[in-house]
Amino acid sequence: MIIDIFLSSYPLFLKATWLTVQLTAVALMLGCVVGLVIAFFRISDSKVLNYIAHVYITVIRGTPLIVQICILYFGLANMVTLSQFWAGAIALAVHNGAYIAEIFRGAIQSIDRGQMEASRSLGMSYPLAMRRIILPQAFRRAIPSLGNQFIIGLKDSSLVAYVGMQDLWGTGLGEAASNYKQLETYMVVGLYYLVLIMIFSYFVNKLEARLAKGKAPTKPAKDNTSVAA
Amino acid sequence: MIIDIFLSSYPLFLKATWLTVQLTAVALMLGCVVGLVIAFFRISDSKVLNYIAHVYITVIRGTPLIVQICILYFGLANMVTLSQFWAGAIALAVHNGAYIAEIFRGAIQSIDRGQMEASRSLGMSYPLAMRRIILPQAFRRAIPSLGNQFIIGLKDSSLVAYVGMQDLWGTGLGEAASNYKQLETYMVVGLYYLVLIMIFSYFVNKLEARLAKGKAPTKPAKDNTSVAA
Amino acid sequence: GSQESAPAAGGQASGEGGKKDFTYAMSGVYKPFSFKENGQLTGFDVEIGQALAEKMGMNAVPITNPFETIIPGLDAKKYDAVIGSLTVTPERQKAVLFTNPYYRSGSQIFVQEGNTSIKSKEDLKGKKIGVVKASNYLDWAKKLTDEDKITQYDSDITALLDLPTGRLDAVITDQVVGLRFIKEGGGKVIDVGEPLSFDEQAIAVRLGDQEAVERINKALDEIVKDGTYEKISQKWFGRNILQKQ
Amino acid sequence: MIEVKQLVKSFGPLTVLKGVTLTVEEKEVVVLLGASGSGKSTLLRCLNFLEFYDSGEIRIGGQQIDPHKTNLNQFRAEVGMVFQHFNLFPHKTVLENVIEAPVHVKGTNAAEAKQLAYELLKKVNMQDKADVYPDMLSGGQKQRVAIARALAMKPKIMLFDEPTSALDPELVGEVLQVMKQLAKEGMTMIVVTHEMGFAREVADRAVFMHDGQILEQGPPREFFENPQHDRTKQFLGSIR
Amino acid sequence: MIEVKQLVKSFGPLTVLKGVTLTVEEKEVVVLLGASGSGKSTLLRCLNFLEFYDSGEIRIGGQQIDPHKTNLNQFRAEVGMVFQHFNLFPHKTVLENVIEAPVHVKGTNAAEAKQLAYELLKKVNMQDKADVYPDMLSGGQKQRVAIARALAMKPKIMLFDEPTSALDPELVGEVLQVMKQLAKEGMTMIVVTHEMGFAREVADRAVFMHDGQILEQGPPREFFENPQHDRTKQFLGSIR
Ligand SMILES: Nc1ncnc2c1ncn2[C@@H]1O[C@H](COP(=O)(O)OP(=O)(O)OP(=O)(O)O)[C@@H](O)[C@H]1O
Ligand SMILES: Nc1ncnc2c1ncn2[C@@H]1O[C@H](COP(=O)(O)OP(=O)(O)OP(=O)(O)O)[C@@H](O)[C@H]1O
Ligand SMILES: [Mg+2]
Ligand SMILES: [Mg+2]
Repeated sequence: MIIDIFLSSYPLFLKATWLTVQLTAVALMLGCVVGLVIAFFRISDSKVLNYIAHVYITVIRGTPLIVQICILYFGLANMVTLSQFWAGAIALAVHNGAYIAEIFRGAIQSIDRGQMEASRSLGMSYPLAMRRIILPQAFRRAIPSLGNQFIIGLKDSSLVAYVGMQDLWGTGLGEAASNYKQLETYMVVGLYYLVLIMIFSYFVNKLEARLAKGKAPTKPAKDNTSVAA
Repeated sequence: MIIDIFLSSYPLFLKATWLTVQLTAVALMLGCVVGLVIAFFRISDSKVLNYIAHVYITVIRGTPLIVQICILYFGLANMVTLSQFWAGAIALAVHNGAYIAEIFRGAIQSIDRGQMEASRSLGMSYPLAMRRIILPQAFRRAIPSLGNQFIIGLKDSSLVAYVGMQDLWGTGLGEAASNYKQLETYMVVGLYYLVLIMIFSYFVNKLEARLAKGKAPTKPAKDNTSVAA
Repeated sequence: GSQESAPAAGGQASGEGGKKDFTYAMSGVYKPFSFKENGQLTGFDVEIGQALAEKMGMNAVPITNPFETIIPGLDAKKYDAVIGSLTVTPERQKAVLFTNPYYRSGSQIFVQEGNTSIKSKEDLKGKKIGVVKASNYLDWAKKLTDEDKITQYDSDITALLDLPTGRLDAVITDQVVGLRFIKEGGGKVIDVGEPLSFDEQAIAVRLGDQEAVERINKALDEIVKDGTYEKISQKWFGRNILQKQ
Repeated sequence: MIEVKQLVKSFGPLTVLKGVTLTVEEKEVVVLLGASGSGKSTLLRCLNFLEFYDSGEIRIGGQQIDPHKTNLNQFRAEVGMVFQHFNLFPHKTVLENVIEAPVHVKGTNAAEAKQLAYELLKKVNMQDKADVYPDMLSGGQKQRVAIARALAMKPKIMLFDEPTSALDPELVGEVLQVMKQLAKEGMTMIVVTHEMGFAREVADRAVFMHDGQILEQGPPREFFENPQHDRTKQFLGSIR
Repeated sequence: MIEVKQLVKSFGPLTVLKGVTLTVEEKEVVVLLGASGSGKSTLLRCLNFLEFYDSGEIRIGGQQIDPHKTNLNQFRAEVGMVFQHFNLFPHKTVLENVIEAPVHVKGTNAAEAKQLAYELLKKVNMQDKADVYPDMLSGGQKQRVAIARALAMKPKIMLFDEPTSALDPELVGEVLQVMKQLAKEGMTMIVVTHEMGFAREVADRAVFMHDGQILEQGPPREFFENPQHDRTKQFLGSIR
């Protein structure tokens, strides 16, 4: 019975959930850094940086995550000694970075050009204007897409189980192989992910709502003297 | 060397590529059917159907694909005897269906209400109007998102390797495990996916371009006699 | 070091009491040799490793790694050794250094209960066989049926569970693993025919690490001699699995 | 031809039609006037059951229409409707727009439907554009095609909901011209419009709606020259 | 104050400024006129190096500005610019908009910057809205804040690019009022505008651009009453 498995396994799975959360959090934070850098590459005037970003995004978006994870897991090992956690986190960060880059690029480019011009005309340098004027607006605008990508990132983190990590899914696989109850165990694992994601969504929605409220109604009140034609 | 592995393994990998393509094609076709049905559930007036669609979409979008694949792989077996291919295809279809449903729903709802009203006022029944008037327009509008989802579906199909399928990734895992050249073998597999996806993208872009061309310039030429204020 | 998270391997890391870590890998989905019980990695392989570590004056750190990448993981220095029921094969001997065998077991055919068409390995021709990726059972399967009839899994247990679904006609795996599965009611499965072979399972270390082989062999001798091995084996199997049956 | 009795229609808490009674004779052309929000569109939409009314009754040709029993699709086909925003099918050519309903609703065979379509397109002076997609047309051209499309179902009555108010001023005339022609040929018509010229020249009767009710009606000349209610005067003052 | 000599600027194949020479004295108010596309905005944008010119030279206070050598950011800070679409920073309050550049470009300390900001907001009559976000303001209010923001850098010259043309007519006055006040206080200004009243009343000189060149200039009275070129006459005719 699912209930039995749930009750007998929850200390284990709670611990695994914590690992999944940590892993995802670290991976997504790194992913945001990577994404920001790549986004700047893409909007920069340098052809070389542009090209690097283009190739990076094309390759990451053009190959399955599990392949990327396995390549990075073994590829990184040739270069540096990394714990499993960090190998997994970096692989996920590299993957999410490509998607986050596109989100950031879209958000930055959606900010009215006038904002940069006004900043420059006030004597702000390009980096200063980016940091103080463009990025804060872009981040805010990116939040819905970013929230969505974070949910995807959380789910995708399950694949590190296949390089041996004892995250939620890795633990689920191990449990099922010892209790011989595949189906029920997997359903329990699914439930954990579902709850995690629903909690996360709840907070993203709240954040979005608060940001929307922080902003004023789209138009200022105006005296509209109706004109008869 | 990557080249050596590529040359020695390509008969094997071409066969696996073919399986991946078949699997993806079948899964996405089924996924479109599922997606269409669920999209109709979501826009229907029935609270029950609405609710079913909502739960379905929430659960699928709230749990990792690998968990879904494993659950369906063993869960379906309790109900019907399915070959591995079909178990994999159905699992992928169920997953993609939820995403495709949202794409279809968005596309259908983006069609101007006036289209349905005009159709009904001409005596067309709701299903007839859907079929002949709304859906053709919605499909066309859905093509970019659908193309994107198909690419995701192709990449995601790699996960059926973990229920034993000898698709591209399954074959890659097996090869690497016997030649002990993980990194190189995985890179070769990644290349196959990349090429597949680039080919597919090329055709989607072509299709989009053709549909865009098929449409007229957005505005008809009009005599604009400029009026001095 | 805890067994949950693999430390940066290599044995340099100092663990509890200033002792060096002895990090060794297994699939973790190979009951009763390696599996999870209440989250603790346990099983015969785990305890053998612990006994060896003690003799070597090291700190035992068992970790899990998918079976198909267990040898590359060793190469990539993610752990010092594989104590993961690796069968000694000529192919693998090119990739790793094996110690002396630490147990012997058989490769066994399993089928669904009530299956009357498969009585011996000769009946497997053209039948759908499930095995674990990169195992010597895969080599057996390749000999006994057509290549496109073979399904490769990450876990023997998963393969055994896919017997009743009808997707497989037979599974080849370790005798002990299958019998344990049957005993614990994993599914309506039976073993058929004689074992295909008697295999020697050994501990693997990286090529060139001769020193480690000697150190482990010495420790292995010691635990066999002082009865530790006997105790562990009796605990898990009710007999000594180092001896030829 | 059409009898509407005590029609009531609400959207949630908002009662939009508050007991509308109206009779339109065969071949009569009625112009429906009223301020924005007075319920003109809603009345038209009730007349071909794009909205279901809450109470009251509608009779067409003596036959009472019970929306839950009558085959509404067949009935809707007999009432042609022309919308403010044309609502042509953008994925179909002009010709395909016109033959769509005859072929797929009535089951007319394609050749016959096409012949009728060409006749109608000629009537609205759009025969040259039969194979063109709606996107290529001006607003006035679109509206004329929309009229042809409605006529293709051979309706007994035509409803027009502000057919010219989305058009650039210079394109209004060509649409009104087609509508005048139609009236002359004896089509029964109910037209919501603010085109006073059309109302005076073509309509048999002007009906003024206010706040979900018919406040006043009469022959256009009388109605425009001598409105009875203050509301009517005010309204006529504002649109003139 | 500002000397522009033979300024040439192209966008790809399109030469937008074809040798513009213009001198503006200290405290002078120059109104820049010209048809759409004549290069007015481009000239202003070159003047504070939002665009780099191709050839010619620009001197400010006698000093020649070489865009590749001079610290342009510091220089830009001395030339205030007000845009048609205000370009306020929407994520910052009115006060924060005004102190942003003094604090982060000049390094003025916050208290001092705030005090100056309040003074300037008072000057543009926006002191009540210091803690409000731009979204809450009308267009006229936004533009007045934008002027205060530019003034906060204590510029030596102010450039206005059609500061009132995105405003509802009833809001234009309040912005022009602020600009008049500024002119009266002796600010050097170049203003692109179609507000003839402002030009006549406030400007010391009107400059007419046509096709990337200065065609004609002079004191507003003379310029408006007695334009020399046909082009100028035609332009003045069209906007009056
Ligand atoms: N589907 C609907 N749901 C809710 N309210 C509606 C709906 N359709 C119309 N209404 C409301 O009913 C009232 C009457 O609308 P209707 O469109 O009939 O007015 P109208 O006389 O056609 O006005 P207009 O000249 O603006 O077209 C309005 O207040 C409108 O907001
Ligand atoms: N960044 C740019 N890239 C290419 N062309 C440009 C750019 N900026 C301006 N132009 C072109 O330069 C010409 C002059 O533009 P400018 O904005 O200076 O005209 P203007 O006199 O300010 O007109 P308006 O009254 O419409 O603002 C126009 O043809 C415009 O299209
Ligand atoms: Mg209406
Ligand atoms: Mg301009």
